[in-house]
Amino acid sequence: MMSPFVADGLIPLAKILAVILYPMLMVIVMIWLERRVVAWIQGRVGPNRVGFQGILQPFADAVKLFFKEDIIQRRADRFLFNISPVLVMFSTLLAFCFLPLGESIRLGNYTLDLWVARSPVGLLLVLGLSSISVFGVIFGGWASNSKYPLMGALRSVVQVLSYEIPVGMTVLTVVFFARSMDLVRVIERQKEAGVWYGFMLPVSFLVFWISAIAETNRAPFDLPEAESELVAGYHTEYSGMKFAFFYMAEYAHMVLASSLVVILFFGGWLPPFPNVRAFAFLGAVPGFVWYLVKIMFFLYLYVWIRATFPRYRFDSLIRLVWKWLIPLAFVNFLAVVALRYLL
Amino acid sequence: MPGEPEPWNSRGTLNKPASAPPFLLAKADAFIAWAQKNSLWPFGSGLACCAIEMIATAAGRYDISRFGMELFRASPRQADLFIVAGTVTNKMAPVVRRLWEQMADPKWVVAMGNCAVSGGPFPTYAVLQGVDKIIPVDVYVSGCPPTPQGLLHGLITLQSKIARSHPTREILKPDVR
Amino acid sequence: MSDRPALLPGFEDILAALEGRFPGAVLAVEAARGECSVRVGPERLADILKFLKAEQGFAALQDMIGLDRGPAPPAGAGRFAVLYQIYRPADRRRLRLSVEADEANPLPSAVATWRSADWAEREIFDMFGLRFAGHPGLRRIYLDEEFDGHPLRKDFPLGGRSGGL
Amino acid sequence: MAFKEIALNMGPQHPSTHGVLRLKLAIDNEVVLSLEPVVGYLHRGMEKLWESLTYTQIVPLTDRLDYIAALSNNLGFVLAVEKLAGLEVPPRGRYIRVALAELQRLASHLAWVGFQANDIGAMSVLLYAFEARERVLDLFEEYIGARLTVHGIRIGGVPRDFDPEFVRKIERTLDGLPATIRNIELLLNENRIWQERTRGVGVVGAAEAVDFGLTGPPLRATGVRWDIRMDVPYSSYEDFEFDVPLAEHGDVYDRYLVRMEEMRQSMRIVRQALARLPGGDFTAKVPRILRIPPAEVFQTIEAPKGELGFYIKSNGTDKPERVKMKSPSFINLMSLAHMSRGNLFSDVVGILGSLDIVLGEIDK
Repeated sequence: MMSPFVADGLIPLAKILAVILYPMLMVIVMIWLERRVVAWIQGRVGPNRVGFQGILQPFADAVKLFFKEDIIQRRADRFLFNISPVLVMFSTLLAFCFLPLGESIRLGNYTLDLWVARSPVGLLLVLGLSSISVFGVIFGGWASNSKYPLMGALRSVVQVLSYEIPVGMTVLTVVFFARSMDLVRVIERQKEAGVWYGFMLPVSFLVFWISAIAETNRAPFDLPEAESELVAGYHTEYSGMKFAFFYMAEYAHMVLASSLVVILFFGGWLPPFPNVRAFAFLGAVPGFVWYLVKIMFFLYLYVWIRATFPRYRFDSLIRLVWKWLIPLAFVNFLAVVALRYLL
Repeated sequence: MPGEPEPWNSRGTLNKPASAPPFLLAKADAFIAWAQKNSLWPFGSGLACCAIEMIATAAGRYDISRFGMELFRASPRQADLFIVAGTVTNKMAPVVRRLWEQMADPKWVVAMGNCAVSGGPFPTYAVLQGVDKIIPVDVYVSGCPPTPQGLLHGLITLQSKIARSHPTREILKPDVR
Repeated sequence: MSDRPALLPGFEDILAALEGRFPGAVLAVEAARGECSVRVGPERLADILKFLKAEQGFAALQDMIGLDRGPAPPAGAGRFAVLYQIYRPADRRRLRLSVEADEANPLPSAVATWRSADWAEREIFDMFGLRFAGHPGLRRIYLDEEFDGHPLRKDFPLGGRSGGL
Repeated sequence: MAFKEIALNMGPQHPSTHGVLRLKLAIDNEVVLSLEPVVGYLHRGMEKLWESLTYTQIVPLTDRLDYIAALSNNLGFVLAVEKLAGLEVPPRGRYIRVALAELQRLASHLAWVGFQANDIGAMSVLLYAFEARERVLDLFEEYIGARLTVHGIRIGGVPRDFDPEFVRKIERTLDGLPATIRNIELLLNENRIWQERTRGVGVVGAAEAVDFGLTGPPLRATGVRWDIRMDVPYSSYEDFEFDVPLAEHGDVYDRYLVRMEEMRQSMRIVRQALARLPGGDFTAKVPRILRIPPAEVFQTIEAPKGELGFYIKSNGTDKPERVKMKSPSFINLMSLAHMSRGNLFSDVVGILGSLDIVLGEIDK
C-alpha cells in the first residue's frame, strides 16, 4: 500500500533531515534555556527583549555570527584550523543517528521506527563518535598557534581521555545487564525487567553522569575553556561561524550525553511507572514525549550545576578521576557481576 | 550634514543619513541589522573605575543580559562591542589599538566615561586625551563614572544606530568604509 | 576597651641609641604633630637602616618618599631628598628618616634590609631619576623605558614634554 | 631533550587581572617557575597633577585611586590635611565619617568576594555579592548623589548631615545584609572544590609578611595582629567596640575568612556609630582658600585593602608642594611573585584575587 518511492525514498530523507534538525533545535532551546535559567538562579532577568521572552535570542546570535568576519591567524595551520570545528560538529551530529527517540509506530503495513539506524553495537558507535570530537578540540587548540589555546587543548586531551575510562566501565555494567549493545534492546530489556537500570545500578549512573559532565567540558570541569584563566580556552582564536560551530557543538554534545544517560539508565521512552495500576493512564502519552521530558530534566541539571559550582583545579580534576571514579567504577562492576550470579 | 567633510573617525556607512536602502536587499538589511543589534557581545576589558560600573550594569539590578549582551567574551575575536571603560594611558594606547584591530569585523566601540571620551580629569603627561584619537568611536557615554542607567542609554543609542545601518552594503563592498 | 598600651612619651630613647651607636650621624631632629623626623647623612645610611631594623625593632618600612625642592633649592638644603617612613609594631612608634640625595652619587639601596623597598626605590628612580646602589633591578616601574625625563621633578611640565599623543 | 619553559604573558587585558596589570610568567606545564608583575598601564600622573591643585580640589581626585573604596581614600587624605592644618573636626562629623568609612569597607569587601569567587569559577556568588553591594551604593547615592566616586568626606568634616530618616534607612539596609553574607558563606565555606582551590595556596608566613610590608587582611590572615583602627586610632575609632579577625595559615582561604568576618565587624561599628551619634554640627569652619604654613605630615588609615597612607608637604601656599600616597595594593602586589612560585597556573589567578589589588591605587 506504501509505494516503494515513499517508503525507501522520502521517509529516510525525512529522517536524515530530522537527525540534522533535531539536535539544532535542541541546541537552540538549550542556549535560551541556559541563559534564562542561569540568570534566574543568579537573580537576574536574562534575555527577554528579543522576541517573546527572548525566544529569538539564539536566532539573533546565530545570524549575527554568520555575518561576522572570519579571521584566520597568519601563523595558524590553515587546514587543521578549518577542519576542527567541522570535526567537532560532524561527529556529534553523526552520533545522533543511532539514538532511538521512541518505539516504532505501525502505519498500515509499514513500521516507522523513530531512529535512523539501528545497529547491534549502537552504544559503542555513539561512544566512539563522541570521543572523535576531542580531536576537533585538540587540532583547533594546537592549530591556532598561540599559547592559551594550546594550553586549553592540552588540558582537554588529558581530561577527556581520563574520563573515558569510567564511562566505559559503567556502560559495561549496563551492557552486562541488558546483554546487548543495541540501544533499542537496552530499552526493551528495561521494559521487561520492569525497573530502570538507573535504580538497579545507582553507582554506575552517578559515575557515568559525573564523567559525562567532564567529557563535555562543562560546569566544574570546564578547564579547557576556563574564562578566568585561559581567556577563552581552545576557541580563543576562532571568530564568526567557526566559533558558532564550537559553541553549538558543545551544546549538542551536552544533549547527546544526557540522551545517553536517559537511554541507558532511565529507560528511553518508557513511561515512568509501567506496572502501577494507578498510573496506567501515563502509558497513553507517546514515548517520544517521555524521552524529551527526561532529557530536559538532565539538561536543566547541567545548567544548575554550572551556575553553582566553582571550577576544579587541573590536578584535583585528575586526582578525582584516577583516585575516586575509576576505582569506584571497577569495584561497582565486580559487585554487579558477583550479585548477578549469587542471586 | 551632507556639506560637511566626513568626520575621519566615523564609519562611513553609519553616519550617513538614512539614504534609500538598496531596494533588492532592503529586507535583508533589516534582518541582519536586527540580528546584529540584538546580540552585541561586549568585550570584557575594563581599564579603570568605569569597569566597575560596567560590571554593575551587567549584574543583577541593571541587567544588560535583557538585551542579549550578557556574554562578556574574553577574547577579542568573538566580541562585537568594545566598551572602552576607563582611562587610556599612553602606555596602554597601543594595546587598546591592537585589541580593536583583533576584533572581527562588524565591530562597534563605546567610549565609556570622561577619561575615554576626552581624557577626563587628568590633563597629564601620561594620559591619552580621548580614545577616539586611536580607534573610531560610535557612541560616547559621558560621566565619571557614568551610572549604569547612563551606560544603558548609550547602549540603546548604539542599538538604534545599528538598526539604521546597512550591513549588506558593507558585506557586498567590504571596503566601503 | 581592648588592650591599647599608652604611646611611649617622645623619641628620646631611640635618638639616644642612634647617637650612641653612630656619633655625629644625626644632623637634625624635628618633632611636630606627634611625629619625629631625623635627618641623617648618606655616608653610613646602610648601617643605620640595618641598626634600626635589627636592634631597634623597626620591622616594617611603610613608605619611601622622594622630594624635589626645585631647581633653585632654598639655602642650606640640596635639591633632592629621600625619606624613609619606618614603623615599630612593638610599641606602635613611627619614625621618618630623611637623607639628602642627588643624581651624582647614588644612595645605598634598602632592599637588603626591607624587601618592600624594592618597588619603592624603582618608583623614586622612575619619578626623580635618583639611583640606588645595590638595587637588584633598577629600572622604570610606571613609564615606558624610552620615556625621556623624570615627571615629578619641578621643572617637568605637567602636560609632558613630547606633547603626548 | 632541551628543557624550555613557556614564557606566558597574562597581558594587560585579561579577564582576571582586575584591571590593567600584566604578569610575565615562566611556566613549566602549568607549574609557575617565575612571575614578574608589570605595572604602569594605568599611571595617570596623579602626584604630579596634585602639585598643581589646591587641597580642596585634590579630594575628588583621591576617589579615582582605589575606585572600589573611594571614601577610604578621601578619609586618608582629608585626615592628613587636617593634621597638617591643625583643624579640629566636631565629634558628630567624626562619627559620620566612621559610619561612611565602614559602609565603604563593607561595599569593598562585597565586591572583592564577588570577583574572587568569579575568578575561581563560582559565577553566581559574583551576582549575589553585587546585588548586596548595590544596596550599600544606594545609601551613598541617597547621601551624596554618587555611587562609586563618592567624594563624601571633605576637609573639615562631611558635606551633609545624617537626618534621622536616613539613619533608619541605613539600619534597615544593615538588617538585610547578614542574610546575603550568610548565603555566600553557605555556598563557599564548606564547598570541597572551593577549599581545594584555596586551602594551602599562596601561603606566606608571619615574618615574611611583615618583611614584605604586607598590610591589611593578607597580613592579618598570617596571624599578625595589626589594625591601624586599633593600634593608632584616628577619627574617634577608640570609642567603638570591635575585634580584629585573625587567622593563622596565611593562605587564600584564611584571607577569605578574615574579610568575611571583617564585614560583620564593619556592620557592628556602623550600628554603634549610628546609635551614639553625638549632637552638634557635622563640619568645622574651613576657610575658602586654605593656606597651610610649611610643614610635613604622614597619616595612615586602615583602608579595606590595607594600610593607606598620605605624606603631604606644604609650603605656605594653598597648593601642596608634594603629596605621596602609600598604596597598600602596590606593596601587597610585590609579594605575589613569592607567593605563587611553585603553585599551578590556575592558582596564580586565585592568589592575585586574594590580595584584592586595585590598579588605580597601584599606578596612581
